[in-house]
Amino acid sequence: MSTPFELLPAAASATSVAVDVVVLLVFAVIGVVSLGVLLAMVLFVVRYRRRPGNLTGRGHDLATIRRFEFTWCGITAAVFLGLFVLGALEFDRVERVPAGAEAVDISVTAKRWMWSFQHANGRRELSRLHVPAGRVVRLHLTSEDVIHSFYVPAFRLKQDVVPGWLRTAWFRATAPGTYALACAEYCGTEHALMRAEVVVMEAHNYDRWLAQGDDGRPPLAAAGRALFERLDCGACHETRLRRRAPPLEGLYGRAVSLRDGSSVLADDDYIRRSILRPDAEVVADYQGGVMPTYAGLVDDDELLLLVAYIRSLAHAEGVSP
Amino acid sequence: MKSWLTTTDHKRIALLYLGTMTLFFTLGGLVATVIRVELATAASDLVTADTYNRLFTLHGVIMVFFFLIPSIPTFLGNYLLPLMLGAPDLAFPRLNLASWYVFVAGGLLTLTAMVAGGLDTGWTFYTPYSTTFSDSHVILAVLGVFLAGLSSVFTGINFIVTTHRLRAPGLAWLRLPLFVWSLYATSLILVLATPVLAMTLLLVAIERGLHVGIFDPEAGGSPLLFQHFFWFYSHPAVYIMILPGMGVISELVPCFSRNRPFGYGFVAASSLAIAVFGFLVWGHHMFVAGQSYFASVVFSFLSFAVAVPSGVKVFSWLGTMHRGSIWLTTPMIYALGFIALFTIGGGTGLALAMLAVDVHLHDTYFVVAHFHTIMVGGMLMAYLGGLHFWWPKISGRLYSERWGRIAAYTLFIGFLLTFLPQFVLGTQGLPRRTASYPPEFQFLQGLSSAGATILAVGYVLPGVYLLASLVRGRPAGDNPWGATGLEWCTSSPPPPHNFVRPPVVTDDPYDYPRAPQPTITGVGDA
Amino acid sequence: MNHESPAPTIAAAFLALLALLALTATTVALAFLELPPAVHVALAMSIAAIKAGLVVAVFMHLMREAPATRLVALVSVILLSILMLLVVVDVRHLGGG
Amino acid sequence: MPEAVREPFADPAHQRDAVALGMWAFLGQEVLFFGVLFVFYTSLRVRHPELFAAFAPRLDWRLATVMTVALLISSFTMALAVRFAFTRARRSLVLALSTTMILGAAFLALKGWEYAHHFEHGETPQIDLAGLGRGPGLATFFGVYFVLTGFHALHVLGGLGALGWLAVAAWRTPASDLRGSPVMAVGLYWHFVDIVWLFLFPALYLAGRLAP
Ligand code: HEA
Ligand code: HEA
Ligand code: HEC
Ligand code: CUA
Ligand SMILES: [Cu+2]
Repeated sequence: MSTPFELLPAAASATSVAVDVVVLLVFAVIGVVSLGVLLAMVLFVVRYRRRPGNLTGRGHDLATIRRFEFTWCGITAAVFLGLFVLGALEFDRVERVPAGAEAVDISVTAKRWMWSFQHANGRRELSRLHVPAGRVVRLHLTSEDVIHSFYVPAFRLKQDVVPGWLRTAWFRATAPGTYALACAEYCGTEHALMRAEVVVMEAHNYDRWLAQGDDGRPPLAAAGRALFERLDCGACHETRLRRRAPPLEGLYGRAVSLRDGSSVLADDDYIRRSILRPDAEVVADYQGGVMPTYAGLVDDDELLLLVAYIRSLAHAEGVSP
Repeated sequence: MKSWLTTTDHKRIALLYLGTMTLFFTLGGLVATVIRVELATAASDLVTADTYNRLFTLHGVIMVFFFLIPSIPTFLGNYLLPLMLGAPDLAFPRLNLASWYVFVAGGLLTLTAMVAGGLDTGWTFYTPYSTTFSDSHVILAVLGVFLAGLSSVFTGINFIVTTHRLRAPGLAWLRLPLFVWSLYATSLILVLATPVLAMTLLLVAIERGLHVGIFDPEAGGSPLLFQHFFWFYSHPAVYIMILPGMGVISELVPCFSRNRPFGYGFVAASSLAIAVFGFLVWGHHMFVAGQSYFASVVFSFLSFAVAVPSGVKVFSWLGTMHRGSIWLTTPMIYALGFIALFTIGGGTGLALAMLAVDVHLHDTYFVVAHFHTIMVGGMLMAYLGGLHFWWPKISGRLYSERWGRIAAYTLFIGFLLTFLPQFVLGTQGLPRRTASYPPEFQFLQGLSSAGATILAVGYVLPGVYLLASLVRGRPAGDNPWGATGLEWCTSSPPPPHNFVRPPVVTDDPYDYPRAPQPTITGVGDA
Repeated sequence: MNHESPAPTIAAAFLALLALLALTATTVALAFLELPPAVHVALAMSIAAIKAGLVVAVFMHLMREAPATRLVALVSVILLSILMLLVVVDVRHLGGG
Repeated sequence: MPEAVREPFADPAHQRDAVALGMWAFLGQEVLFFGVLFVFYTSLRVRHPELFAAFAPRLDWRLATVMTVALLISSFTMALAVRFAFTRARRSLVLALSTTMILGAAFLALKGWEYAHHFEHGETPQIDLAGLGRGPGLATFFGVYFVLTGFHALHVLGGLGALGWLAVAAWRTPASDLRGSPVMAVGLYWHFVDIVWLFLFPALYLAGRLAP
């Protein structure tokens, strides 16, 4: 039994120490303010206790009241603004997924009531996730049924997994070890048991683990490519046919201009949407109604493969626009 | 009996509400007790996980929709609003009675759902779990909550019209008691937020019953849209729950400090500001749900904005005590408890409103502790404080002051023991809504369960000595506390049309230095 | 006793009706023009809003009601706009809502 | 409606004023009640414009235009009814109320006919629960359509009930006892329901032409 006095679980990701500083800071602010209020009350109760000679209050004049109220509003507003900025800045670091190519991509599928993971080389695992220390791990999360939430307290990381959407999250684990992964969004009977382990290994160990567990399954991107070919997406998206459909090389992570004048970021979810509902967001200079919808033809897992393949083209060479 | 069930007298309707809500609170509390017993051990050994899910849902739904939201408005508000305004009744007395019936009908529907096998969606009814996956009685329960909402809307409309149109001659807006201001702000939220929940719940029922794809992602719908709708109501709803409590405290503190409120205008305006800004922050429940980054930042910022007027209230209460003549009676002890716990609860709300912090704390016990600190520690204290303050007016009797204090201190200690450990549990990363948990959290959970036992005792006590006072209590007199306000100018309990002669107001409120001295003797430290 | 009617005179009501019918014809006619979709939506919704405004001002005599009454009506519309705005912004940004 | 002034009020003008405020507060909540539906509609339209382009043309804009006209005229006669109630013109009041009811009933009849037509053509909102990866489609569009128009139709139905009650009461009451407030309250409600339709009409029926 760990001691109850350890307020925060051991910090094990690149962002968690900074988050802890913010957490402890705001706790300190709350503590100071609450103690202040408590002390003031005790003090007043003692000092201004009702007793013979002090049977009515003596009040304050309006000018004093106004001055103090405004000062107080100013002080709280300033403190609040500071807290807001701190939280928002740190949030930016936690949320913004690094786009670098050297990241380890892992697809995560949540279903009642287990987590399954798929590594870039196709290795799958259930309820236990192996990751390298020191490298950016990018998670691509889908759910097959209800909303779940990917929560690793030690990484101070939480991301809801919403069915029908493809979410991304990231972390960079700092120290090897085993950390708890819990489902934080209520999802039914065994929500409490929807736990898993994140095993952080030294990077070289991870590489070895990954290679050794290679059970002959094709890597994700390769499987995606095979699927891409089987579905004959290339009929339109082949580079030389570019006039019919936009090239998919270099697409991932880039801003795409749409026909209606707006632009979107080509993230996981955008690619997913483009496959399922191509006519909802039509790329500028192309026609709607050309690409057929693949809803019903590909399931969640296959979508992850296609997305993985298109992601692998993010830095593809030799494609002139 | 029949005269009670067909009464249009706001005072009797208020007591009907009091009775109904006490029943609901007892039920919700008993369920909480089972929850705490279950959580005393790490395994789910007392009840199965499925039952546990039904229990916390029942607890949340009953406590929120059938107890805390209607608590102060429909009981103290109903009873006191016309009295404080010098009016013979609410503007629409029959509507008032109708809203009680609708409320009871809603409660019965929800209870039917519970008896028929329960509801396991959590009080938040998140889709697609509630629409597609849950095999419990969602439709019945949702319709019950819908009716409770309808009843809220009726009450809100009644209060708004009454406050606008039935003030006694001379009772200008800036002479209104602060409790009336807070009720007015509450009513605005009741009327304008509740319909959003009502429609959303109907959509859930339609989606579930008729298989129309509204929030279903498979059919092009969006679960996040449901969350937007739900919280558009439910965040303002937390101010429905707290504003009337703040109003009560704003009555108690001046009375027992024998001082004018420090910054009457600021306190009144802060009620309105909370009501208005409260509508703009709902997305702080969705920081990790996948709402857009931009929306999260905006909602976080606005959540801090809404805390400024809450701070004004706390400051003003302290200012009122300063240079006062503080009389530590039972209601005042509750008021002090409220101020302390509201500050802690509100402050932890700010922690949750900080984006990066919420990523870690969202949906953990920290959130559970945050809202119980405000709702149980804050609002229930305010409710009990108000109940004790106006009990002599309502019943015409005095209760035992000694037992009153014992109960108040018991509650305070029980509360701290129950919910402070939960802050730590959440910070350590224990998700909420779990029947079982890893053994390393056992110690703090056990502490919390132990505290809940003390808390339960604290709640039973007032039930006993208040009832006893009805039989054995000394007559209270018209104005035992020597308080200002029109409700103290009539007899205890007030006659059927409240005032023998319609009152005319000529003074500012809370003229405590010149108020009559209390008629109670042997109470407090005078 | 006060029997003063808040309702519009017959003539005023009739004029309003004519205007409403004319606007209905306009909005239907406009729907057939070749215009960018955004313009279409803006036109159709503005016309609907004008029609609603007419009904509120004439048939529902809102302008003759007390300030508090007008305020309640206004606040509800503002709140709805806020809900609409923030949800749509969220949807546009991430396909979230 | 024949009763004298209700208890807490001093005089009829005071009461009328209070009823107006109460009714507007109620309508304020109705704005948000229907508002949810419009936000739902907008959110879907933004994410899936193609659904509206594809399926809105299946709605009959001619019929809807006729229904719009019927409702507009009924609003006109309702406004007259309120006037007659306050001037205590009993016969005209009953006549105006009945005309309003007939127009409202006509609207509902057309709506029912339209619904029947859609159901005949399999244009129903039910999604196929068994199908995997169903995706948004016809059912999604008709889901919005039926939910929005359905809630509106229910409100019209409620309005008809209230109007009927008013008409019967007016019929039975001597002219000198007529009170304006209840008619005014129902009138406000009726106009509001009319306004909802004024938005539904372009949003659903003309959307097929408005969408890209
Ligand atoms: C009565 C009920 C009530 C009240 C009043 C509040 C008030 C506040 N709440 Fe709370 N909240 C709930 C009930 C309530 N809440 C519930 C039920 C939930 C969970 C729902 C669920 O998921 O089931 C919740 C959840 C919740 C969350 C989401 C957490 C999550 O799920 O991740 C957040 C995040 O921002 C939040 C924030 C706030 C804030 C900023 C306030 C502010 O209004 C508080 C302002 C008050 C103060 C700050 C104290 C007084 C101020 C001073 C003395 C000034 C000086 C102070 C400082 C400098 C610190 N609340
Ligand atoms: C107004 C709201 C309110 C109130 C008053 C309470 C009161 C209490 N709540 Fe509750 N609670 C919620 C609102 C409230 N709660 C909500 C909204 C949730 C979230 C639900 C969800 O996740 O969906 C929640 C969830 C919740 C949980 C988390 C469950 C989980 O996430 O797994 C816990 C756990 O400790 C808990 C405990 C308690 C306790 C110990 C009390 C105590 O204060 C209760 C004390 C009262 C009594 C013990 C009854 C008093 C007894 C009598 C009057 C006489 C009875 C007679 C005898 C015993 C002889 N509550
Ligand atoms: C019949 C031709 C056709 C086929 C087959 C086709 N597409 Fe497309 N695709 C298009 C066209 C045209 C567009 C651009 C218009 C649009 O966005 O809808 C497009 C757009 C896309 C986009 C968005 C590209 C961008 O630049 O934003 C993605 C991603 C995509 N397709 C993936 C696929 C995948 C995966 C498949 C196979 C499973 C596929 N497409 C099959 C024609 C096709
Ligand atoms: Cu999955 Cu909780
Ligand atoms: Cu909130």
